[in-house]
Amino acid sequence: MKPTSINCFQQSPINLLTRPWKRYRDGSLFYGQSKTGNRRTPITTKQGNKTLYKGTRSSGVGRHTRYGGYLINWNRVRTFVTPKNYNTDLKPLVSHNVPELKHSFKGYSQGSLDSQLYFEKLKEYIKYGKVPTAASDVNCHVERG
Amino acid sequence: MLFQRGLSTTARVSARTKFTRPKPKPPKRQNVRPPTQTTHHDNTLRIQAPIPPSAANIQCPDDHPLWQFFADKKFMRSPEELDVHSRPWSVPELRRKSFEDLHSLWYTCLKERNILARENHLLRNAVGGQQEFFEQVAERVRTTMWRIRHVLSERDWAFRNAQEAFSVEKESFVKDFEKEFLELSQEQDGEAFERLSRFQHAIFGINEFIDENLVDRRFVEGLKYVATLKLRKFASRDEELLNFLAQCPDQGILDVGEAFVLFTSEHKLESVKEACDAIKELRERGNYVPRSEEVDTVTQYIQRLAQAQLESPAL
Amino acid sequence: MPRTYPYWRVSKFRPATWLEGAGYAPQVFVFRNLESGQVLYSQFPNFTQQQVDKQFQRTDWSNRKPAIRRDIWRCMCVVDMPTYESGVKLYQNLCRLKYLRDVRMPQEAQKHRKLNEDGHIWYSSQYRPTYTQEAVADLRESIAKSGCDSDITIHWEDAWRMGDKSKHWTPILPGVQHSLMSRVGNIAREQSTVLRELGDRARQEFQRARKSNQNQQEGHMSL
Amino acid sequence: MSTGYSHLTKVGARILNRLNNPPEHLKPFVSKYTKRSVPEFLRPEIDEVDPKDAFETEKQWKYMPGDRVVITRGKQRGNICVVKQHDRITNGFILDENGPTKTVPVPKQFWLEGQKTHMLTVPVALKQEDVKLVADVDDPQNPGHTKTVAVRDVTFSGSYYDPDYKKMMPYRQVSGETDLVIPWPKPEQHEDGELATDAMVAREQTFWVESLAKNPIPEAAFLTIRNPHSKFRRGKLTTKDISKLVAPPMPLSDVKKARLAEREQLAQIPRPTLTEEDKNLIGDKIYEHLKEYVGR
Repeated sequence: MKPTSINCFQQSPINLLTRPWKRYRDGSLFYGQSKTGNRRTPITTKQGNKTLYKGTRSSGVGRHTRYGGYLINWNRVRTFVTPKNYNTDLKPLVSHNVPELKHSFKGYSQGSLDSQLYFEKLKEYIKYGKVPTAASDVNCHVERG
Repeated sequence: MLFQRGLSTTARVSARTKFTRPKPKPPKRQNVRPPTQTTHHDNTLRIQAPIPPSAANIQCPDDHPLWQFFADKKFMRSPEELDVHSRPWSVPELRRKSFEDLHSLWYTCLKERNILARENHLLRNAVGGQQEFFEQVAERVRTTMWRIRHVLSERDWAFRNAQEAFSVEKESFVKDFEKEFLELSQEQDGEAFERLSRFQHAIFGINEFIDENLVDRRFVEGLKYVATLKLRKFASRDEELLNFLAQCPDQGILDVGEAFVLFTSEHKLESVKEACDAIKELRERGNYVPRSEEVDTVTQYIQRLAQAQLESPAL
Repeated sequence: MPRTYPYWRVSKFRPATWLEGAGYAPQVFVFRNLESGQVLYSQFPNFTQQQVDKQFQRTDWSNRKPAIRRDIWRCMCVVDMPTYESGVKLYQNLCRLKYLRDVRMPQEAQKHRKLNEDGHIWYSSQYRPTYTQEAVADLRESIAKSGCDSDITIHWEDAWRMGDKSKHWTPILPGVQHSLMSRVGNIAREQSTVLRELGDRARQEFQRARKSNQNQQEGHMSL
Repeated sequence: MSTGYSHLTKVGARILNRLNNPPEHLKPFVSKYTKRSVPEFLRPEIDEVDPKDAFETEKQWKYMPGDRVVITRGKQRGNICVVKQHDRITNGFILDENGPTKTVPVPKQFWLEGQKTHMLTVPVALKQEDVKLVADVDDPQNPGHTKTVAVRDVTFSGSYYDPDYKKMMPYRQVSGETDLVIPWPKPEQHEDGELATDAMVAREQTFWVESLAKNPIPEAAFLTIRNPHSKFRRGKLTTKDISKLVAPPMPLSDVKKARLAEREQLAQIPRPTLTEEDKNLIGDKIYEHLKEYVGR
């Protein structure tokens, strides 16, 4: 054991603030557990030098031709379809001041997938048309599914 | 022979020396072509310092598409500006939204996650922070996204289950509707026919907009059924129609041509009567559509009807 | 008159008369490499391996001879000159300056460059921004020294790259017009169309200018 | 400093997970080491809990922010404080200024605004066992007045919709006295956030079950709704697949046919049944044999 190693086991405010063996290269103090990090993890696609090709175990979006070209198969290219009538009023989250709606499926053994429930809803629709249910009220917190 | 072979002395003898007379200068050529290349680079060129690009030349428009990756056109939001209280959409709330709404919502979520991912990346790499507040918001947005997919999948399964079970339930379902439909009085005709239109769309897929329809076996069945139902509805109010209904085989319309005439007539007593007269005429002439040609015939009818509507949109 | 020429016809230096006869406009094209930032001058809206060989004579690890892949080259600017002779001269000037930088006076060129901590030209990955910036400076220098200052238009791909106009351009070359290439469709695949349109327009303008010149001269003669 | 793209990938997550979840016998050592290496201003006073043991529901927490509690252990024993917030890492309660605090040195880069010295006083979280709920209950001795009591423990039963919390909450009762219900404190109110959908829009109904003939979802959307190559869908065989995979029964060879025919013939031969006479005969025979054997 080195004579300075005893510092590891001493706990004093000054000691905690200045731990000379734990510094970044630019001199600023380090407060983590390990400065080098874990070096035994597999490398990612972003690491390594230019010869590293890790791939994603997926084939590309087309095929190579004999003459060094590449033919793109547009069916395999990722496309994002824009909605036809973009409703911009809907935002990604809901206000926490609105109670979280719950559906109860009492009497329907298969829950939301129950066919009797489906017929029930269909009958209601045929009879009344597009009439909003109770949950259109903001304070409603539970309704039939 | 001498010159063909050549001798060792020939070259020496024929070589011109300073004592031989020089050849006369060739005459000056008259048809000299002027040079085509006349320019030359300047000799005063000096190496200059490079000119750095200047961002002042560019004006970024406010509607630049890349602004969609920024929130409020900020480099990065501070944790106080982030939305920490809101919760993800719950599944029951999403169940009440149409496909288009869900699609829009999914797209909005995707855009928001792009913004958050950009900010998170900058936090890790440009600022050097290890906090997770952007990730936490992104995780909640992701929750909304998987729930949207869950709801759509669930909607599809529910539809399939119901479709499977409907073969058993069909008779009672249709009978219930029939009873309610026929019970409605004359004053409630408007509502009754609205119900009928929803019903035919729900069960037989007959759309009110003519050109959106896809004609198949079920459509043809629906046509016949709806025509019969219409006839029965009005037969209770008129002797003549009652007689006509009684004459029909099996108390209903079985020929698709007749059904189409009745189906397209207006929801009024006179129109139905006219339609019945037309049907009688058809019968007298012996016009019947064989069962094997029903689908094709109806497709032609629909196409003709759509064409007529296109040509006279005002009517 | 054919608009595009086979590879071998545009692979060597062409004088003014040839360019005029072949239907080109009095233009000089500057291409930049997207990967390395290197720049290539050309008399034609395209370029060939021969031009690369000629303009990159001293290559090393920091100034590699670039590949002529079409996807990594983008037209940086097009210079419209008043006459074919001045166009050819501008091209010669540009090539000469490149030669000076690379072969004759590399030390002097190095003086102006931004270096990294190891004393090499500053780079990020393979990109060295100084090459493009030098090309802009060279363009200005060669136009200034070529002695013709009016009726010159530079079509820039990006307003950003020309640098501060009031500081670097107007004091030295007040007669030069600057304009922007159309941004729409200016991608690797469509670029040739954009350049061809520019060329067509320049040629028509040149012909119009010459016609009016001739008319004027005839007027003088008749007077 | 920079992490590159490592926050986007799951590479190495398994190994990191192993580091974060050491085996049972190494846990004391690891926690000791962690404690020692974390500077004091970052270190919680009470032990961190496993994420799977972290409290989630109100029933587990028992006391919500806004509740008054009395401290039952330590120097501040007897102080009545208000719960300020839950400490999710340690399952502890952070109390107001009457609660326990500690003064720790903080390096300059972590200083708050207006801080002048390295030493900073921070509140310390308390365990659930070390606090008791304080409530105002009706005083049976002077009716019409209330008295403040500390509750030994609380139990829960039933549930009701709480408009303040906007959800179903259990009734909180004094342990042993089920009719003494202590109401939950009012939570802090916040404005709607930036990403929050408007309440009316969120609750607007735009979908109705409309048809049994047409699928409500367009065909092209299914590739993104479900993964057709999902590993949970893989390996499930339909009857059609099975019929393709199973070999058809082979035709029988002549020998086998003959054997089967013979077996059938044999099966058709009537089996003799034992009559009484036969049984007697057998009985006699055995008796004779035994007699001979036993007699010898």
